[in-house]
This record gives sequence, C-alpha cells and structure tokens, in this order.
Amino acid sequence: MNLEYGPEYEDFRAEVIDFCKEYEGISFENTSSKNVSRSEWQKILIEKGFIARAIPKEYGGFGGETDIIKSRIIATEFSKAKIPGGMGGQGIDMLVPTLLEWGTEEQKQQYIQPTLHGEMIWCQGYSEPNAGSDLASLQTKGELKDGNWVINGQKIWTSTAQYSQMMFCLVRTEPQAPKHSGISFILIPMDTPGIEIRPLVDMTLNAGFNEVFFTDVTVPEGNIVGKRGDGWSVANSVLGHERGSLADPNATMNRLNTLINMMKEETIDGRRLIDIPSYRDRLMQVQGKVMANQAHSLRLLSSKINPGQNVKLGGMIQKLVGTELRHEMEALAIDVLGEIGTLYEETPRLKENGSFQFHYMYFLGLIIGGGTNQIQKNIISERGLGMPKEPKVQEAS
Amino acid sequence: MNLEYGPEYEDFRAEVIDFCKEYEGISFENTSSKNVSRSEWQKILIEKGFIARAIPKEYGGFGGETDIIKSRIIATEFSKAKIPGGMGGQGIDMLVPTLLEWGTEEQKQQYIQPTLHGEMIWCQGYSEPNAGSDLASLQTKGELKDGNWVINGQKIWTSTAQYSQMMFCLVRTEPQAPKHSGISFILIPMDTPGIEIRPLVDMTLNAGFNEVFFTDVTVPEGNIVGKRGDGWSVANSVLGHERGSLADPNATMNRLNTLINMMKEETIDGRRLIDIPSYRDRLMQVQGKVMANQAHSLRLLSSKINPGQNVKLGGMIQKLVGTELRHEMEALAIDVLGEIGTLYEETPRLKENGSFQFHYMYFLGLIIGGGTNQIQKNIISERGLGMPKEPKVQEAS
Amino acid sequence: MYFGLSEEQNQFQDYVKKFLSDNVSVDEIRKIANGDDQKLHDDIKSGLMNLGLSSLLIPENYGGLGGDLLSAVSISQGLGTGVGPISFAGSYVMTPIALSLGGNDDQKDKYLPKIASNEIKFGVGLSEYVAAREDSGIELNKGKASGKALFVIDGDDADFFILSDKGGTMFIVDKNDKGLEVIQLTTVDKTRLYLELNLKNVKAEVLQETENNPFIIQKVIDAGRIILSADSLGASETMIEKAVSYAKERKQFNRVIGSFQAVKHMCAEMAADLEPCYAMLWQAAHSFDHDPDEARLQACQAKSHIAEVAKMVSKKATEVHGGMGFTDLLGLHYWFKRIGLNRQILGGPELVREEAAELQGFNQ
Amino acid sequence: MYFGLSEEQNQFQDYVKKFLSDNVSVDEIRKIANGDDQKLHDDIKSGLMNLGLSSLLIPENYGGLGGDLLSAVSISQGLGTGVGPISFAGSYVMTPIALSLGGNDDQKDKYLPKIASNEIKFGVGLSEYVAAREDSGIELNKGKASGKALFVIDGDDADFFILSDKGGTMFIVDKNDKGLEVIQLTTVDKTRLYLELNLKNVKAEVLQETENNPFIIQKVIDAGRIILSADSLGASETMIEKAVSYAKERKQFNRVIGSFQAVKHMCAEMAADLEPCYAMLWQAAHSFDHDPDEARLQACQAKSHIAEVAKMVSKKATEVHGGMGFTDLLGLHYWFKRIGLNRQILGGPELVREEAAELQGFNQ
Repeated sequence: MNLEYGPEYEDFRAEVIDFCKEYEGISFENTSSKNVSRSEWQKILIEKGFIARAIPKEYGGFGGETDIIKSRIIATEFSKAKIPGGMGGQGIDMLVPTLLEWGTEEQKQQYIQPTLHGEMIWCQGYSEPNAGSDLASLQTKGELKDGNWVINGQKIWTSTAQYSQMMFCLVRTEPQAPKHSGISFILIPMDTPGIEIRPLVDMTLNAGFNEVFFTDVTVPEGNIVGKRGDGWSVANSVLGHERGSLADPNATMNRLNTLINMMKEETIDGRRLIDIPSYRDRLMQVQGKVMANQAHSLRLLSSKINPGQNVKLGGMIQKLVGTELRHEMEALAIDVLGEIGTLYEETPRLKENGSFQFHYMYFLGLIIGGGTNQIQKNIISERGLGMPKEPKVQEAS
Repeated sequence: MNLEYGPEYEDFRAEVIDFCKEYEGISFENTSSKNVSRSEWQKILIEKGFIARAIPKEYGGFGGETDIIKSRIIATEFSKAKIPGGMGGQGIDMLVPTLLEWGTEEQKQQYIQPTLHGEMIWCQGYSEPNAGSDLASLQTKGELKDGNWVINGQKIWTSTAQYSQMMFCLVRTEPQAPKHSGISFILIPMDTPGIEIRPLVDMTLNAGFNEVFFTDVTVPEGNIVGKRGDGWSVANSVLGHERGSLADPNATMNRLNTLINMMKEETIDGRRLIDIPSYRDRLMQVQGKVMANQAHSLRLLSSKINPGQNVKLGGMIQKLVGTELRHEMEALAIDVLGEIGTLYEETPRLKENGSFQFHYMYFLGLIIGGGTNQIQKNIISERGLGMPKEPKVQEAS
Repeated sequence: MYFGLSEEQNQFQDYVKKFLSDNVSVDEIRKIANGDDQKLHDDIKSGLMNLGLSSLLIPENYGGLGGDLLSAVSISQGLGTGVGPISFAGSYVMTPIALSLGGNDDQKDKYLPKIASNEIKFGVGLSEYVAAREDSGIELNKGKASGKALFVIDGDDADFFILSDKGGTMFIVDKNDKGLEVIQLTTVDKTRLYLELNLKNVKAEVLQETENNPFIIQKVIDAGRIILSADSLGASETMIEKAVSYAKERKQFNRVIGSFQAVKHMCAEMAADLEPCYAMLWQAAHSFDHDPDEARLQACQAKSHIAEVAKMVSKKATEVHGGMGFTDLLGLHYWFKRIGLNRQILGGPELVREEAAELQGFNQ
Repeated sequence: MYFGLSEEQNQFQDYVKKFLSDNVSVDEIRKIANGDDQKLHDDIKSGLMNLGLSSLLIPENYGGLGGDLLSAVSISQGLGTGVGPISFAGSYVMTPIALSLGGNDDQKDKYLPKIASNEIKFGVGLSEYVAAREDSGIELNKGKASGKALFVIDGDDADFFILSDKGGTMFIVDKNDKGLEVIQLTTVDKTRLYLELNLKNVKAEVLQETENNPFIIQKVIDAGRIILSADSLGASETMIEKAVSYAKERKQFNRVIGSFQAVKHMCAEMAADLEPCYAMLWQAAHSFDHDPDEARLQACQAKSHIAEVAKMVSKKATEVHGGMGFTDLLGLHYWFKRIGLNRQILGGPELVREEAAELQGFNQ
C-alpha cells in the first residue's frame, strides 16, 4: 500500500498549481475581466497537455501518453483552485476515441480537432423507444441510395440534441443480417433536412433529453465509421471509453458533506437534525458506504496504473453501487428535512436549490438509464462471476 | 368492519371456557394427578367436536361441518387456559384430508381413525436430494412386481421419520410418462425391511429432519392412493391442506413481546436496551410489520368466512412475508444483545434458552424450505399478478 | 365477523375511482400540475365534491352523512389511486373532527353545516405541533395569534385555517384577516397545494375544548395520518398495477419483460409488502372509530410502515417501467411524488416511530 | 502509488489459505467444532502458528517480524476464508499492540519475545470498555482487580489475559491467579473459544502507559475491529464463492439454478456489496499504520459496514444453497456463524456507528 504518487508527480502537481495561480479567476462570463472563450480555454489546456493528452498533435491533441495520475492531479488542483476544467460531452469523451480507433484518416482530420476545441458539439443516437435494455434490436433504418445514406426512424434519450452540430448514430443498414451484425455507425450533421428534435421532459421536470425523429435524412455514404454492419463493435468500443462518472465518488463525498452541514444547521423543535439519533444512524450508514466507495475508487485507480493488479469485478459494480448509494443519500436528505424536503423549483424555504429532490429523482433515472441496474446485475453475474447466461428464447409467448 | 363473532359464537366460547375449567391442569405427564394419554385426550376432543370436526363419524371424526371461527375460539381459549390442543402432524393435517378425497373406502376405514386417535403417526416422503424446488423431478422408483410395489431411492427432509409408523410417499412408477404424470402416491409402513433412516443435522445443530433410504422396499399394490400416475394431483390436494402455520402471526406477536421485555431488562452500561434510540427505531419498524401482519391475518380469516370477500393475493404472500419478518425479528434480538446474543446451547448467560439464535437460523430454513422464497415470488407474480411464466427450457446449457 | 371495507364503503370508493378514471387521465393531471387549466381543475373538484366528500364526516344533525373514519379511508384510497387533485385529509377529515370534538355548540353550528354544503372550506396547519422546523410556531396571546405555520395542507380556496399553538390549543383564523400573509409553496407534488402562513396579531377563534386538552389535537392528527396513509396506499396500488401491466406489454430480447424473473420478483415484492397494509390501515381506522385506546399507536405505525412500503413501491414500479418511468410521458411520477409528499406530512417515519415508542413508554 | 495488499502480503495470505484448504476441510472443522478431536485441533493450530502468525506484529527488536496492521489484515482475511479455528485478533494483534504501546520496557521484554516464540499466549477481554452488559465490569484497586469480564476472546490455552477497567486502563492477569475463575462460554461459533472471567482481588499488572490515556485502549480496539472485519470479509468471500459454484452445478427444472435470474442477481448483489469492502478495510489498516487521525473513524465504519454486508451475504449465500445450505452436510453454517460472531464482538453496528458519530462531534 502506497498512497504517494512519487516525486515526479509532485513536480507535475507544482506545475499545475502554478498554472492555476496564473489563471486564477478565469471565467467564461462576458462580465468578467478575466474572460476567455470556451474554445480558447480548450486550446490553452491542450497546449499544456492537461487535456487531450494522448491525442496525436496532427489531430489537434497534445501528442503525449495517457497518464491517469496526472489527470487526477489536474482534477484535484483545478477543483481546489476553482479553475474550470476541459470540456466534456459525448464528442470529446466518446466520439474522439472511437474515431481514433475506427475512423478513416479523412474523418480524423475533419472531426477531431474541431471537437476538441469545442467548436463541434456531438450528440449520441443509440436508444430507441423499443430498443432500451435490448439496444441491439434498434430499428432506425438506413438505406444506401445514390451514394447517400437515407435514414428513417426515431431515437430517444438524446441529450444535448438541440445544441449539437453532429450526431453519431446507430442505424440498421443490413436488415437481413442477425441483429448484432446489421448495424452501422453513421455521422449525421444535425442541420440535415428531415431531422426533428422534441424535448423529452423527465420526472425532474427538466428536459435533459430529447427524442429525435428522422424522415428521409440523407448523408453521404462516407459518413459511416467502420464497415457496414460493424456498428455494434464500433459502438461498444465507444462504450468502453465512457466516463465512469455516473456516480463519481468525489461528487458523492461532496454531497455527503452538504448533507452533514445541512443536518447541523436545520432543526426540529430547536434540536439539530444531526442530534436526532435515528437520523444520525442513517447518516452513519450512508457515510460507511461512501467511505467504502471512496476507497474502492482508489483501488480501481491503482489497478489502472499497476499492471497485474486485477480488479475486474470491482470495475463492474461501480454503476450499480454508485447510483443506488446516491439515490439513498438524497432520500435521507429529504427525509430529515421532512415537509421542507418536499419543496421544489421556485419556492420560499427551498434548501440547496432543491437539489436533494432533483438528485433523488435524477439518480433513480441513472439507476434505470445506461443499462438498468437489472442489466448490471446480469453483467456482474455473467461476466464477473462466470454464471450462465439466461437461456435464449425465440419468441415471447 | 365488524370484529365481533356474534352471540351464537359467544355461546360456543362459553362452552369452550367451561370445558377448559373442567379439564384445568390436564397433563400428559405421568407425574401429574390429572394425567391423561395423548390418545385419550384426542378422543375427548373429537367427541366435543373441538377437533376432527368435519370428518365423518364412521371414520372416527365428529361428523360436523368445518367452522373456522370455532377453531379460532378453541385455539384462543385453550391457549389462555393452558389446555393442550389436539395433535398435529402430517398424518392428521395432510394425510387424513387426502384420504377423504382420494382414498378407497378400505383405506379410509383402515387409516383415518387410528391416525386421528394419535395411534398411527405419519411422515411425508416427498423431497429428494435432486428434487427440491423442482419436486416433480423426483426419481425414487416404484415397480409393480407380483402384486407388490418394490421401491428404491432416497427421500430427504423427512421430519419425524424415526417416530412414524407410516409414510405417505411420492414414487415414480411410470418412468416413460411426462414428469408430472409419472408419479404415484403410496403408503409405506415404516417397519418394512429395506428402509434406513439417517438423521439430518441442520445449522441449528438439531436433527429435526431425516434422510430415508429405500432398498427393495416392498408394499402391497393396494397401498397406492388414487390411480397410477395420479400422485402429483393427490399430493397437491394435500399441500392445499397444509397449515399456514409456518409463520403464525400470533406466534410472531408473542415473540415480539418477548423481545420487548428483554429489551426492557437488559442493559448496556446500565442503560436499558430499549432506551438506545437506534435499537428502539429498529424495534418500532419490526413492530409496524408485525401489526400489519396481525391485521392481515384477520382479513384472511374474514375472507374465509365471508363468501365473496376475495383476498387471493393476500393469501399467497403469507409465507414470504411471515418468514422474512420472523428472521428479521430474531436478528434484531441478537443484535441488541450483542455478544450475549451469540450464546447458544448449554452456556452461562444464555437468554431465553438460546431461542433467538435458534429461530434466527430456523426461520432462514423456513425461508428456504417449503418452496424457497424465490419460488414464492414466482407464484405471487404468476398466479397472483398474472405475469407470464418463465419460458421453458429443454436442457441446461 | 367481517374484516374489511363494507359494501357501501367499497361502492363509495368505486365512485371515486370511476370518476377519476373517467375524467382525470394523466393528461388532465399534467394540465392541472402545470397550472394550465384552472377551469378543468375547478370542474374536477366540483365533480368530486358532488360525490359528497365534504359532508362525509359531518355529523347528521349538522347536515352531513355522519360517516366514520373508515369510510373516509375508503375515499382516500380511491383518491390516491388516481392522484385525485383535490383537498381531502385536511379540509374534510381533520377539520370536521377538530370542530366536532373541539368546538363549542356555536362553533359547530356556524361551521359544520357550511362545510357539508361546500359553502366554506378550511385549510389545516398542524405541522408545528408535530415537529416545528426553522422559525415556525405560533403563540396565542389574548385571542391573537402570531408566528408562522410552515406547511398548511388543503389551503387552496380556503376561507379559514385551523392552526394550533405549541400546547395543542387549536384555533380558527380567517383568510381575510389583515394580519395574515398567505405564501404559496411549490413542492414536487403539484396535485395538491401547500401554503405557508405568516401571522401578526391575527384574530384567533379558539376551539374551546382543545384548551389544556392535547387529546383532541392528537386525535385530529391520528385521523390525518391515517387518511394520508390511505392516499399513499391507493397510489401504491396504482403504481403496482401500472408496473405489472407495462411489464406484460413491453418487449425486450424477444420477450415481454414481465417474463424475466428479475421483473417478476420486483412485482412480487411490491405486492407482498403492500398487501398487509390494507388490513393495517383499516384496522387503524376501525380503532379510531371504536377502540380509542389502540388508535394512536396504530395510526403512528400505519403512517410509518405504509410510508416505507410506498416509498419502496414508488421506486421499484418506476424501475420496472425502465426509461419510460423516468419520463413525463406516462406521468408515473405524479404517483411517485404524491407518495413522497404524504410520507413527510404530519411526521416522517422516524418521527412517528419515536412517537409510537413514547406511547408505549419505551423511551424514558 | 499502489492501493492494495503488497505481493508479500498476498503471498502470506495465500500460505494461510493454502494451509487451510489443504488441511482443514469442512470435516475437520466439524470435528473441531464438536470437540471430537483435540489432537487434530492442536495440529492445525501449530501448523498455522508455524506460518509465523504469533510473531507478525511483534517488533523486530523483540524477536518478531515487525509487521504492520495491513499485514495482519491480509492474514485475517485468509483465516476468514477457511474459518481458521485459531486465535488471532486478540492473541496476536491486540495483545502485541497493547504491550508495545502500553507496556513499559520491562513488560515488553518479559512478554513480547515469548509471544513471538509462541511460549506464552494471551486472551483479551475489552468488551466491558466498549459496552458493559449485565453485571460486568472490572474495578482496579491498589493493584488488585475485581469484577467480571464477560466476553474474552482467544482465551483457549491462554496463560494471561489483558483486561481493562472502565477508564481504559489495561492490565494483565495470570490465568493461575487463585482469585480468577474462568468460565467457558458456548456460542454459535465453535471455531473459536470465548470465555467469561470472574475476578476477585486478582493481581493486576497494569500497562503503565495506559493509565489516564484512553488513546491506547482505543487504538487496541481499532485494531481488533479491523482484524475482525477482515475475518468476516474473508468468510463472506468464501460464502459467495461457494454459492456461485453451487449454483453452477445444482440443476432444477432442467437448468443449473445459476441460470435463473433470481439466483444470478442474488449473487451479483452479494458481489457488488462486498467488493468495495476490500478497499475500505485496507484503507482502514493503512490509516492505522500511517495516518492515525483517520484511523479510528475508518475502523468504526469498516466494522459497521462490513458487518452489515457480511450479514446480508451470509443470508443470501445460504439461500442460494437451498435446503443444502440449511443442513450441516456442506458445513456452510460455520461461515455463517463466524460472521455472526464477528458482528457482535467489540461493538455491533449500531454501537460503532454511534461511536463514529461521536468522533466527528455529531452528537451533542
């Protein structure tokens, strides 16, 4: 056990700290004297190797090697100094690594740099109303006509569709093939005629997702990534790059601290909530789980930088455990606040901007989304514990 | 809502109370001046119609009609007056009703009366090591040779096998038939040569069950109940008569009171356990569940005596909910006792005879036994909620 | 012996359910929740009132039906199944009980008939008596009330409010009193309205029998807790029904998802935990009506236990619906949120459990 | 940066696991539990001791290996996997720590080398300091101890006992003191022995540094809690392994039961809850060794959280085994019961959670 990163990383940390001092107070707000655009900031960060570190220089990256500890140091120091990090989003986190692996040279040239610089925003077109847990049964159809893909169908759960220039989309192009091998991965400009975006309101009353409808949406044949019918493999390599951020342990720890502070401030009959033993015991139970998850994330980090340290099962459980824990924690916050915990949106007496209720629902969404926790349990038992798959059934009775 | 039984039943209650007074202090112990044999006592109770009420007179019963309220009044008043009730056991509770439905006249004449009088004890031979949840896959084999059934195989989970004169047993007699239609229901005297009984120790360290081995066990052809291959139907009619007593709500309430009294007496650092808020909150949670189940059992009783009151789903959940609740309650008792809660068998400092640990394990056994709670959930979802069955699979992969 | 709702009570509940299923689909709920259609909401309210909700608990000699709490429970269950967007627990249960038990003859004459005939309406704010949060709490001084009532239920269209001081003395204030500031709150549950009241020397009409007699306010709270639990029970019933029927229709992997054991077991667990809640609730109401010694403990335990079960149901039923459960499309969240509200009003589970323990002398 | 057991620690753990799997099958455990074969038990004990368990935490200058708590955790996990029927937490972790931190030079000279060389053995009874039950508790008076220590761990073959008074002053008593009555207790866990001690004016050799310094006894208790948690973690690991492999073999309804989603999900839930416990435990031990400010909170939380997870695992793993899990045939219950014991020793979950809250100043 060694929780030190070593002197070379401490030098790097010093460098990051200096950088943070230099840019102290930087802001994307026009009103700020230290105003900088999102895109300029991306370029500065890339130049320092703080983001896009392992992406070749010719595509606009830093051209170095991935270094997960450096990433962590950057995240920690930026967070301390309140310096904004690099952009995230499905373009940078998912599309760019996919193109690096599967794209043609032309595609890499065309898309990676503007994406990294925040000039090209992407959304993801995977799920469909009838293809959720069973994503591979998707039915949005792509036909090759006169050198163009003509696409018809519907996607759902598409976040940021309204703000995106581009979508990467799974489309059934080989209807005769078995379901996993009939799919292609196609890039679609969002201003193509025939695309309709409808915001999808969720239980939090936000419209964080959209439905996207395609009617004879036509894009050039060359917008396919990988070969025809390779889409499932291409998409799965993307999934592999997806951030494990659904229930980030640091965010969870911050929420716990928010909860604790709230329980010290709020009262019932003049008594602090934290002094009510049944609430306190629930808090301690949640704290125990948070601590376990914090430690576990260090173990996972360690396994990524120490070859031979195998924490395969440990990686698979993150989403299941993390989302349930956050949901439980937010529920506790609501419970200890009692009636005040039910307040939401614009209202007097609201605590923490209504974020307890928001996250209580939002994390229920995450328990469901991205592979419901039932699917997660299948994966853990099959891939993690080597248990047999559900026997296949031909047709529902 | 009317929780009164009405005047005619209050008359009956008065009659029962008189009876209890008459037999006050009755005992099966030789040492008692009011000694009576088990069998004599059975006869007295039958004569009054307090047990075997609906069993025809010619087979040794009372010859009346089933009256569930009278049964309840008897149980209540006997319990108050500490008068012993009638015998239970698999002969009286399961075999007798089965014979009434399926037995030949000769079988009824031969078996029912001695069984009711406690002179013939029965055990049940259903489960096998490889036929548990999937009981119908049982393999104990019966072949008809020279007018006799020759039985080979093994049974498990046979309680009271050592004390029984007879076993009613499920045997595969038609190996070519589909699995549910190849089984016969056969009566086997336990002193038949070729029967070996081995006690089966369980996690409570008691041997409440046995394994029973059959080697060329030979019984007359006429010992079959119902036709060849009818055994599954015969046995299922018996299951229908099985007592819903796995987690009797009154027993649960008594245990709760034991737990509460213990929490008032025992201390930590001089403080009563019940004054420790986290323990108290758990106690209150358990009490809430017990109260819900108590009320629910009244609703079920009501549905049995009021035609048209349908509580079908409510009846299906009893075993699942009741066994989990008892297990949880005993676990709480152990937890509040701390180290002392771990004591077991003969030892200083033991509380309540070690019954908290015993029941903690025993009810885990009941969660598993008699159709695991996983099977119960299948039944509730399929028969109670009308959800589809698990698709059938031909052979394990 | 008969344990359950009577034929009449079942029928009354069926009227409510039928009215809601005929007139208040998810689309209507959504319009009301969004405040888009006041007329629609008014029509639904008056439709429901026409069923006789307002007169149910008013004694017959004051023009009401003289019903008991179990009858009110049957209605509340029905309202819960369809998240009926209408006042009930406060205006038509707690209020008539408070007036009947706590009012003098003049007060009963003055208010009860008009409640029954739906000429006047009361909101109820007793949260501070149960658990005062922040700067809330009201002091009575020579017939004047000052302070804050943080969470008043059924306050929409209210002409009067029943409030209490810290000792449990209940009193009526008039909505039009110029010392009274009415502040609208927004909660996750938009099927019902909740208010904060700010009082500065407001004229307080004390319910005389409640002075130095906390038994009455406790009785009123018991009734409120039982009725809110019935609402959650009804909402849970619907959530399970919706989950089961969604699971029977929705296909993934060439199967209806309801044939997957994981989904089946979630549904079985919901049903198994909810089923005993019916009897628990009816027994609590029956005790309230006929066996006062048992009623308060049963009300506390029903409030706590049903809140816990309903919370579990609201989560699992949403999960069974997958992504659709998380959207507004099916509107499942209206039931989810209604359960969330009922859980906290008049004491969340931990608080009422502690009260249950106190009642039994368990904490010294 | 490396977060985990070192290669050496893993190896040490593997030795322990291998010794147990080679020498201590369920049949051996059963014989030992039944007290049927003292020689067998002695052989197993000495085989395990030969791996160096007794010297692990003894400082090098006293003839030990000078290992840290994380190393002891790795051993304890290994012992837990095979329900190793041997003393560890008390005799070879808490004792050396108590003597090293609390003893004077003479005491260290006198005891530590002999513990390392396995010439003497200590039992430990600090339950009364954590939570005194019934009439237990010991008073020290002029070098004499009187009272009762209710739950002494690792008391088999002990020559001495480390006990404490209510203030946390620890002291040694000699097994042969004629004022000392040793009472054997029987618990559900027969893989280890537990004792009650009854003291009447027994000579008490006080560990001087512990007088007026409860920091030391707390440190000893932290270590004990971490080591017991490691034992439960190991036992849970085995229970999951056994459940998974049983589910892959056992057929019902023409399928291995491990292909049923209900069974798969039970196994997945066990694994998902247990997996983060490894890191939690190692971090607690690491803090104990290197970051004392964090150690006590982490020890409390690890004790509570792992106890809860292990309890859940012990139930579900038994359920996956069906009827076989309930019998003695597979002996699964030895793991079940070991988990049950560890849960209660040195404070059950509620008690240590309350201690965790106190440490953070949460309850005033």
